[in-house]
Amino acid sequence: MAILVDNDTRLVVQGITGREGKFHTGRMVESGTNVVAGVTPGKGGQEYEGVPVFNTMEEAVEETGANASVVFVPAAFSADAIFEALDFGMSTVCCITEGVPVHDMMRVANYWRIRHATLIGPNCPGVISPGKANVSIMPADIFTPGNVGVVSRSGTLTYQIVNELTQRDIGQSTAVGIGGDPIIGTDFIEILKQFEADPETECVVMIGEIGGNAEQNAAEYVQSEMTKPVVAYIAGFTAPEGKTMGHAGAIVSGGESTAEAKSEALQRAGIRAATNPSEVAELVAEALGTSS
Amino acid sequence: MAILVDNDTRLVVQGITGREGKFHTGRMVESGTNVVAGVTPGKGGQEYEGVPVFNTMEEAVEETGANASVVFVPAAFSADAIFEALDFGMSTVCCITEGVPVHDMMRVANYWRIRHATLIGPNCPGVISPGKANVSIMPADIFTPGNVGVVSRSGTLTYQIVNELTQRDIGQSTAVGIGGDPIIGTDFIEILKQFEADPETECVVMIGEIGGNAEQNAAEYVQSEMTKPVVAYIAGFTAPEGKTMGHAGAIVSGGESTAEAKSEALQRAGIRAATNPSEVAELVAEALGTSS
Amino acid sequence: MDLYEYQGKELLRQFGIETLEGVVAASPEEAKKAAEQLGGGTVAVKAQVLTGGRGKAGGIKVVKEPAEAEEAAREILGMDIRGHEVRQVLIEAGAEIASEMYLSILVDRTEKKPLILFSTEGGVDIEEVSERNPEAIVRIYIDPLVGLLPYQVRELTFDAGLEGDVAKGVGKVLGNLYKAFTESDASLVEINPLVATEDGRVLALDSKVTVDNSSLFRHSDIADLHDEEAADPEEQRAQEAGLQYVKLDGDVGILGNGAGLVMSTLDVVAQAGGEPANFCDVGGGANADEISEALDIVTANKQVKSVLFNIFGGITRGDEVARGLLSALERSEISLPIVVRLDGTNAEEGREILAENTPENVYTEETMLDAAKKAVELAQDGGR
Amino acid sequence: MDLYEYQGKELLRQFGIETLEGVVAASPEEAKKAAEQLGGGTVAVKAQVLTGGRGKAGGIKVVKEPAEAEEAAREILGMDIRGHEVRQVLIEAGAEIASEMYLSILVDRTEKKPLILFSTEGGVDIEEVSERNPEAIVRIYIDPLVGLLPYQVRELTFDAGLEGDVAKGVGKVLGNLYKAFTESDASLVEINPLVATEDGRVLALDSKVTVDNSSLFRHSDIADLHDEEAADPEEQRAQEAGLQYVKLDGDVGILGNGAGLVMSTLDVVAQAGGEPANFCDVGGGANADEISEALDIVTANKQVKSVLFNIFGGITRGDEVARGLLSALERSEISLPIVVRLDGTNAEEGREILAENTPENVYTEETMLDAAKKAVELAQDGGR
Repeated sequence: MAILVDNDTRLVVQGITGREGKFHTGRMVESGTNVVAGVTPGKGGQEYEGVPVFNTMEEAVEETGANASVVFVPAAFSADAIFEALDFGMSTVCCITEGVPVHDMMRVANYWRIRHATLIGPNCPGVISPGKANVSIMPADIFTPGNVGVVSRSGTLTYQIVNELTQRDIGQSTAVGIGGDPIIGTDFIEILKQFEADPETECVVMIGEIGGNAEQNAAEYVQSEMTKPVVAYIAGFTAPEGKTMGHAGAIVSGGESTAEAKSEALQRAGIRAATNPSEVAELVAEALGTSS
Repeated sequence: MAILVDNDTRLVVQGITGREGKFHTGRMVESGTNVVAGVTPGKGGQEYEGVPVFNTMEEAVEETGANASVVFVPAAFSADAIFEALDFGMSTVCCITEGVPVHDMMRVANYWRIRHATLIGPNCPGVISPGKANVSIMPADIFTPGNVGVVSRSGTLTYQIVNELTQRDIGQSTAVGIGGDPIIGTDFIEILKQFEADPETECVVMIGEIGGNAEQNAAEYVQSEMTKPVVAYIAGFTAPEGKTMGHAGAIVSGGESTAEAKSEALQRAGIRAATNPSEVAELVAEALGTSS
Repeated sequence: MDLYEYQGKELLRQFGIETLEGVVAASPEEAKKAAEQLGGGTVAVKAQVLTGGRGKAGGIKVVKEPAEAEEAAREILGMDIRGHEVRQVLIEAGAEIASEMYLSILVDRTEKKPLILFSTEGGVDIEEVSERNPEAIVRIYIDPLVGLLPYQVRELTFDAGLEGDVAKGVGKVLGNLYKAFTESDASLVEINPLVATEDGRVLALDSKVTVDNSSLFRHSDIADLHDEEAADPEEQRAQEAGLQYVKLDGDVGILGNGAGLVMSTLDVVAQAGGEPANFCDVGGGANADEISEALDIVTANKQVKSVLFNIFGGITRGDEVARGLLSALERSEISLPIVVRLDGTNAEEGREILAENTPENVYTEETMLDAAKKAVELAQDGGR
Repeated sequence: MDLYEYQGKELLRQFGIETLEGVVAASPEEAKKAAEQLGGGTVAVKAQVLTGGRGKAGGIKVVKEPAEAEEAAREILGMDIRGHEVRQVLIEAGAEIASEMYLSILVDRTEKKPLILFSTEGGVDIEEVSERNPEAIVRIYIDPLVGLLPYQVRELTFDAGLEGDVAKGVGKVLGNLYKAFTESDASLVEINPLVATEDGRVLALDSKVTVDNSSLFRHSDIADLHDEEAADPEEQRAQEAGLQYVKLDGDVGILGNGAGLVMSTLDVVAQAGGEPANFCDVGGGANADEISEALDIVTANKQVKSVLFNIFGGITRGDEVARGLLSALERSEISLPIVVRLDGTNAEEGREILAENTPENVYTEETMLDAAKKAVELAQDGGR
C-alpha cells in the first residue's frame, strides 16, 4: 500500500502544455507514474511525452478513466481547475500552483464534493509514493520505498530530511507536501489518519512551521488517536512577527502561530521533536529501533 | 419505530409566535408531540402553550436539546430559517410555508449540511407518526397507528386517503407530505427508502400528481429496490398544459410531467395503481391480505 | 409569470445580451411607424403572445417595407393563437444570420439545480431535437451555491464543437444569461434561436422568460409587467380573491379544498363521463365569504351547468364546513344544481346539517364517485 | 498587503460603512488646514503607520483647534513607531461616542471559512479581551459558498446583547463589512473601535484592512495603493527581483532555496549562537543571475558580517548549483566570508567543483549545523 497515490493511480495533468506542466510531466512519467492524460483547453488532440491532451476533464476522464489529477494551471484559474477535477470524480487532486487567492481556496474547501476527495495544496510540492507513483515536483531520486510516512508544509526542508532518511537506508511509504498557503485542502490530521491506517507505514515524520495552528491540532490528534510513533520538526523560531517567511501561510500573527507554541504543543502531546533537520532521521531510526 | 419523527423527537417550532405557528403548535402539543422550544427573533423569553420561546436556534438547541424543527416563518425568510435549522444540527426539518422562492430552495437543497438531514417541504403538510409525534398541520384525529407508510405531494388528498384507510382499520406508521413545490427537500425515493428499512411499515401508499418526474424515478426505485408492496395514486389527468394547478409544482410542461406518463411508469414498474382515491384503501387491504 | 418576447429581450439586454433592435406596436399604424423608425428596410412583424407555436399559426411575418409591415400587423393583431388574443406585435430589424442555435437555463426538479441546455440545432422545437437527436443537446448542471464556473462554459463550447468568435460569443451570452436567470429568480430563460451573424456577433432572436411567482415580492419591476388584460377575467378575479382557479372547457363547475383533492375531483368527473369546467381550490378554511366568492367565480362561467363541491373536513370539521357553506349559499342567488360531498372529520354531522337546511338545488353525496356521477348527470340534464 | 487606516476607511465607505470625516496631511501646515476644513473644532491627529500600538507610542492626539493640530502633527510626523516612520497623519473630526465595540472578519485557517469576531468591549486589544474574558467575544463562521445569512446577523446581535438602533446599525455594518471582505479579497478587515454615537449612528473609528497579495491581480485599484516608500529598500529590491526577502537584526546573512529550509537555517544559526541578518529564499533554480542578485541584496545590509548559503540540490543537481554559484561569485565583488553548504542530489560533485574553483572568502561545509557554526564564527570574527 501507501496513501493517496500508488500503482492504481491514473493521473491527469491539468495545465500539461504550460512550462511547468510539461517539465514535470516528463519527470513524473520518468519516475514510473501512470500519467494517462493531460488537459489544456484548446490543445485537445495533441500529445506530450506520449500522453494524450484533452480540452476538458470530462473528456479526459471519459477517455482514460483517470482517477487523480495534478494542477499546474496559473493561479488565477487554479480554483476553476480544482472544481473541474472534483466534479469529474478525482479522488486525489494535487494543486502545485503558488499564489492561488485565499478566497478562491475557501470556496473550494467548502464545496461539498471536497468531502469525497483529498485535495493536496495549493502551493505544495505534491505527493510521492516511492516506486509507485510520483504526483509531485519533488526530486524522485532522493526517495526510496520504505515504511516512513512524511507529511510537511515545506518543500526543500522535506527533501533535506528525506535525503537524510534515505542515506540511513530508511525508506518512505508516502511523502505528502500539504502546502504552504493559509488555506490548503488537506491538513496534517487527515494525512496522519491515513498513515495510521496504512499497514505499510510504521512511523510518521511531520514537518511544520510558523503560522496557523495546524500543528497544535495535529499534536492533539496524535496524542489521542495514533498508535504509530511520530517525529516532528518545526521551522521558524527566529521569524519576526507579522512578516511572511516565503510561504504565504508562514507568518507569526499571534500566540498560537509561533514556533514556540507549536513546539510546546508537540511536547505536551509526547511527540518526539527534533531541534534541527538532521536530528529527524536520528529520532526516526530510534523510533523504528534501527538506530545503530 | 416509524420514520423521521417519533417518541424521541424533540421539536422546535420556528416562527412559533405567528398566527399559523401558534395555532399548530397548540395542535401538535395536543396530539402528544414533544414540542420543546419555539424560535421567534425578538420574542425570546416568552412562553406559548408551556413552550419556551428563544431568539435563535442556537439558544433553543443549547437549552432544550431539540433535534427536529418545523418552519412556519414567512416565505421570504424560510430559506434562512432552514439554513439555521441545518446549521444547528436538526435531523428533520419540516417547512410548512407556501411560496418560498425556487432559487432560495435550490440554494438550500445544494448546501452540504442537507446531506446529513431530512428536509420535508416546503409547501407541505408535514409529517405525522400516529401516536408518536405530529410535526404537521394535518388533522391528527383521522390517523391511527399501524403499518402503512404514506408519502404524498398533496395535503387534503392524503387526508382523504388516510381517512379511508383508518375507516377500514388500516393504521399508518408514518405519513409524509413531501410538498407541492417544484423544488422540495426530500423526494419520494428517500422516503420510500426509509419505509423499506422501517420494520414497522409493511405497505406504502404513494400519492403523486402532475409536474416533474419524481413519480417515474420513484417507480424505478420501487421496482429495483423495494420488497414491500406499494400502492400508488396519481392526480391531474384532466389538467391542461402550462397551467399551475394549485400547487406551484403541479404543472404539465412536457411529456414526462403528465399524469399519463407517470401512470404508465407505475404500471411498467408493476406498482398497484388506483384510478380514484377510494380505490387506494382497497388495494392496500388487498396488498396486506386483509381485504374482507 | 411569463414575459412577452419583447419584455424578455429587455431583461436580456439589461444583462448585456445583444438582441436585434425592435419596437412594440399595438396598431397597424404604429407598426408602420416602427418599421420606418427601424430604417424602412426589411423587418419581422411578430405576434406577442404568452404561448408557443405562433410561427406555425402565422403570427410571424417578414416584410420588406413599412407599408407591408402595416399590412402584416393588421393581419396579426387580433389573431387568436392557442386561445391567446394578439394585442401587440414586435417590429424587429433584420440581420444576416450565419447559424441558429438553442440556449436555455431552467430549474431541474430532480437535481434541484439550474440546468443549461445548448444545441447548435436552433430555431426548432428543442423537444423535437431531443427525441430525434439527443446527442445534439449539451446539458450542464450548475451548483447554485458555486455558480457557473469558467470550465463549464468551456465544456459547453467544446462539447458543441463551437470555435473562434462564435465560441467566445456564446460563452459571453451564457455568462450573462446565468446572471439574468439567478438575479431575476427565473424558472426558465430560453433563447431560441440564438444566432451567430455573418459579421461574428451572437445575439438573441427570440426570448422566453418565466419568473418564479413566489419571488415577485423582491422583483417589483418584473411584477409590474404582469398583464392583467391577457388573463381570463374569472382567473383574474380569483387571483385577486386569493383563490387558485383555472378555467377549462367543460360544463361541471368544481370546487374543493386542497390542490390534490381538486385535481383528483376533476379526474373523477372525467371518469364519470363529464367535463370539468374549471379547477378551483378554496383552501383549508370554511370561511363563508371565501366559499361564496368561489361559488360566484365558478358560476360566472356561463358554460357551467352543475357544480360539484368536494370538501374534506380536516382541521376544519365537517359541521363547521356545512355551516359555512349554508351561509354562503344563503347569500348567493345561484339556481344551478350544486352537489355537495362532505367527508372527513365530523362529516356525518355536516351532512345532517346540510340535509335539514339546504335549498332545493343542493344535493349531498357521501362519496367522491357518487358525487361526481350526480354532478355529471345534472349537467347532462341541462342544469339551469 | 496592509492598508493604512485612511485607505481602509475609504474602502469601508465604498461598501456603505460610515466613518468620521477625515483628511490626510503630510505636513504640520496641511494638518492645520485640514483641521480648519473640518470646522475648526476638536479633531484627532492620528499617525498613519502599517503597525499596531500607535496609541501607546503617542501617535494619536486629540486637540481642540487647528493651531494645536499643527503642533500635534509636527510631533507625530517623523516619529518611529515600532520601526515604521510616520509620514502622514489623518486629521479626523470628533464625535459624541456612546459606546465602543469591536468587529472583525478574518480568514480562519482551521475551519477554512471567514470568521466574524464581535465584542462590546471595543477600543482595546482583542487578544487581551480574549484572554481576560473569552465570553465577551461572539464568534460566527460563514460558509463562503452561502455567504452571510440573516440569521447569523441576528445571532451576533442577540448573543452580544445589543438592542434597538445599535443592533440594527451593527447588523447593517456587518452585512457591508462581509461584502467588503469578500469583494476585496481581504484576509482581515477589522474595525476597532466600532462606535455607537449618542445620536444612534454606528460608525468605524479605526480600520485595519489586509488584502490577500495573491488576489491583487484582480484588484488593480488596491494594488495601486502599495506604498513603496514605507518598505525597507532591500525588501523592495528583493520584491522587484521576485525573491522572498525579510530583513532582520543580526549579522549573519542567509540565503537558501525553499522557504522551509531557509527558516530552518535561521533557526540553526540562532542555535549556534549567531543572529540572522535576514531571510532570503532564492527559489528552486540555480540561475546565476538570481543568485548574484540575491547575494547583492543580502550583502547590501551593512550589518552583515558573514553569509551562509544553504542549498539543497533537488531537481536542480548539486553540480549545476555549484556552477551557478561560482558564476555569480565571479560577477560580484563581495569580500565578506561566504559559507556554502551544499547537500542533496550530486552534492559531492558540487562540493568538489566549489573546492577547486572558489575564491579565498568562500568556505564549504557538508552539514547545516557545521555551516551555521562556521558562519557564526566568521561573523563574530568581524567579517569584512
